[in-house]
Amino acid sequence: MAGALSEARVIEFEFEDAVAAADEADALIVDLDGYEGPLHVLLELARSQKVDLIRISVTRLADQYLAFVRAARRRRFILAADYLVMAAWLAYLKSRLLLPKPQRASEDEPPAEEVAQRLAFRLAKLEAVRRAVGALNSRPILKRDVFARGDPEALSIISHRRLEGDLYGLMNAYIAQRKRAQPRDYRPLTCQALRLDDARDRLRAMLPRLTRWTPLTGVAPAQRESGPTRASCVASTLAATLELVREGDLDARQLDHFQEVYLRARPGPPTKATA
Amino acid sequence: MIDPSAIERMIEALLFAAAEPLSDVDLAARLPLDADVAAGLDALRRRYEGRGVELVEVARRWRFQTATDLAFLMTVEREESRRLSRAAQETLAIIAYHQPVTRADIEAVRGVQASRGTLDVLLEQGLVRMRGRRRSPGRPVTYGTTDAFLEHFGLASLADLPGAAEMKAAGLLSLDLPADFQVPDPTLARADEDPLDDVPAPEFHQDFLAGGEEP
Amino acid sequence: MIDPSAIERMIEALLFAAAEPLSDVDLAARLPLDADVAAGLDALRRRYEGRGVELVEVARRWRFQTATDLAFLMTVEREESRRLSRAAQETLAIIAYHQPVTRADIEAVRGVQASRGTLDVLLEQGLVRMRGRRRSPGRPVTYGTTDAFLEHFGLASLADLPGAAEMKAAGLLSLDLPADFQVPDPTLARADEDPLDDVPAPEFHQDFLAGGEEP
Repeated sequence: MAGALSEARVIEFEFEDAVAAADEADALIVDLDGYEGPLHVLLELARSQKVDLIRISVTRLADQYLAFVRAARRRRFILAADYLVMAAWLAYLKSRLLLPKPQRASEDEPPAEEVAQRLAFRLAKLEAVRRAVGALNSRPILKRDVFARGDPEALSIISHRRLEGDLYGLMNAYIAQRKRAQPRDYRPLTCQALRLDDARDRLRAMLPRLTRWTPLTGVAPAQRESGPTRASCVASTLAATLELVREGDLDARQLDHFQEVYLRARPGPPTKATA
Repeated sequence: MIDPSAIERMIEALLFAAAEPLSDVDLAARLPLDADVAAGLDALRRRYEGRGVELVEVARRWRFQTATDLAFLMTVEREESRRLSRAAQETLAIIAYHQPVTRADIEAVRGVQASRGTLDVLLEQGLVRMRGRRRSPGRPVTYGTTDAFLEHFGLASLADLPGAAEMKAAGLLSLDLPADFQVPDPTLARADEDPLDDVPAPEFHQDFLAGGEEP
Repeated sequence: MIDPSAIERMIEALLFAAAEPLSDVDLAARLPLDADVAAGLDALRRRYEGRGVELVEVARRWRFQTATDLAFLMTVEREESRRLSRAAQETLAIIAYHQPVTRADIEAVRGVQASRGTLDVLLEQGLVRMRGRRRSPGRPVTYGTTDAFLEHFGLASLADLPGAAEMKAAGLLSLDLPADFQVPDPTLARADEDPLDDVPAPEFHQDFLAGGEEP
């Protein structure tokens, strides 16, 4: 995929196209929330070509899409991975469409034109679905456009409709009970971490005793039967150490990676920093 | 001035869709400002005179109601509801997935005593049948689903009963279920069941009558 | 022979009083034996044409409903709560026009994984149901629309889906087939689906081997 992207950079697209595409991309990103995935964005871009979707220029569509991705990047808009995968794929497809045809057709890859055609067809299908949504929504919808009898007299005159395979109801009934049957002894997790505030208060209280270099592991509280784990004690104490160092009450040193950290109170009156 | 027949149409639609009878004031509030409500109501009343549905005034409110001479059509023989009660639906679901199950099994999953009615209703509707007897003390009767059950739910076979994967797909398996949660496969018959046929018929009836709810 | 206008009156009364649409069969069951239901319905439909209330066919059943152009009056009765998300609407459209479809089919058309809250919302609202299983590896569950779907959108049958003919002609209803490939008709069961109501025909195995749709 990375190779495909670098290939794409080699190919430049026409300037006007680029400007138009960038404007369009900016507009798209503004309401990206309304789009569900790369295919929906592609469809929106393809529509702007104002031709039958089956006849769109896929190379131009690729340019439009890459401009969209660049615009997103420029605006520091985080695109989901599938948008980037689509970008890489389109860049690759475009390069295959533009580069001279290899002498021998590749065996494991269908011709680029066919792939492009298939993409166009997929977009046409998605467009058809969109139109179908529109067509359905313009139907006279019950309780929106048309209304049935508000006060039926005979609730018992009901249709002999065969109960439609209400498997959903059956599944629902099953799961509802299995859930009930699951043991329900919910135990809230006791806080397993040494709170940073506590660690800092504790360390500050220990300052008078830290007159010489003392290893962090010796300063951190030992693990008890219950309560925070040893790792949390050490981590929180280290964090507290760094804060006190910043406040000028403590010195800390470490000779090498993974070596013990030593702490020592800085000589002089404590600054009495308040949180 | 609006066409009086347009107002008549509007009143017709409003009265039809309203959940309760509407007064002149109610109607006027929902009609164009200069609508002649009284004239519209009168035209409508005359239009429906002698039809299967008539416009009547009750306590200064208007409503459509079926002609009194057709009341005999409305007295519907109490049709047996085809919808299963919640308890029946739940019991049916357990039998479907866990079959063959005994009454005690059902109660264990449901966490409540099976009321005599629910299982009987399912048996009566032919959705559930007695399948055999568990090879365990007391040799309790086991239950399973019928062909009518498959038909009712549009299943070709028990193998088509949606499993855990479909339940998950349908959004039914929430995260608070344990990781090892399983939905049994009803096509895998348990080995500890005797066919019901082995049991002499007379005993069967006795057992059935005696077979109380006690596990 | 009973006076046809008497039958018309009775049908009028029944449909007005009923809580939900009634089929020809439902009506016939409540009418005198020799009643010509179809003629009565036709006369009634013509009588109400252009009125504030109209007779329409939905899901092969009949109901009175208010005229579409009077929707603006129904501020009290309108229900806005059932608005579906865009994803759910697209999913519903795919299921309606392409049915029977599997979840994978839906995802292929939309190019995104079906998220929680689309298919299950449709199932819960009863617009969509599980129809059967595709005869392909894994036997995935197929989905289709319900009568409630037809009633919601005021469609007499699936054949009345708007624009379906044009989409079909353009090959857009095919599931991953070339444009010139023969496309399925949603009113007919797909050849590679086990009809839920039928026992698989003896040709089942042949069908299974021949009817591959994967390219």
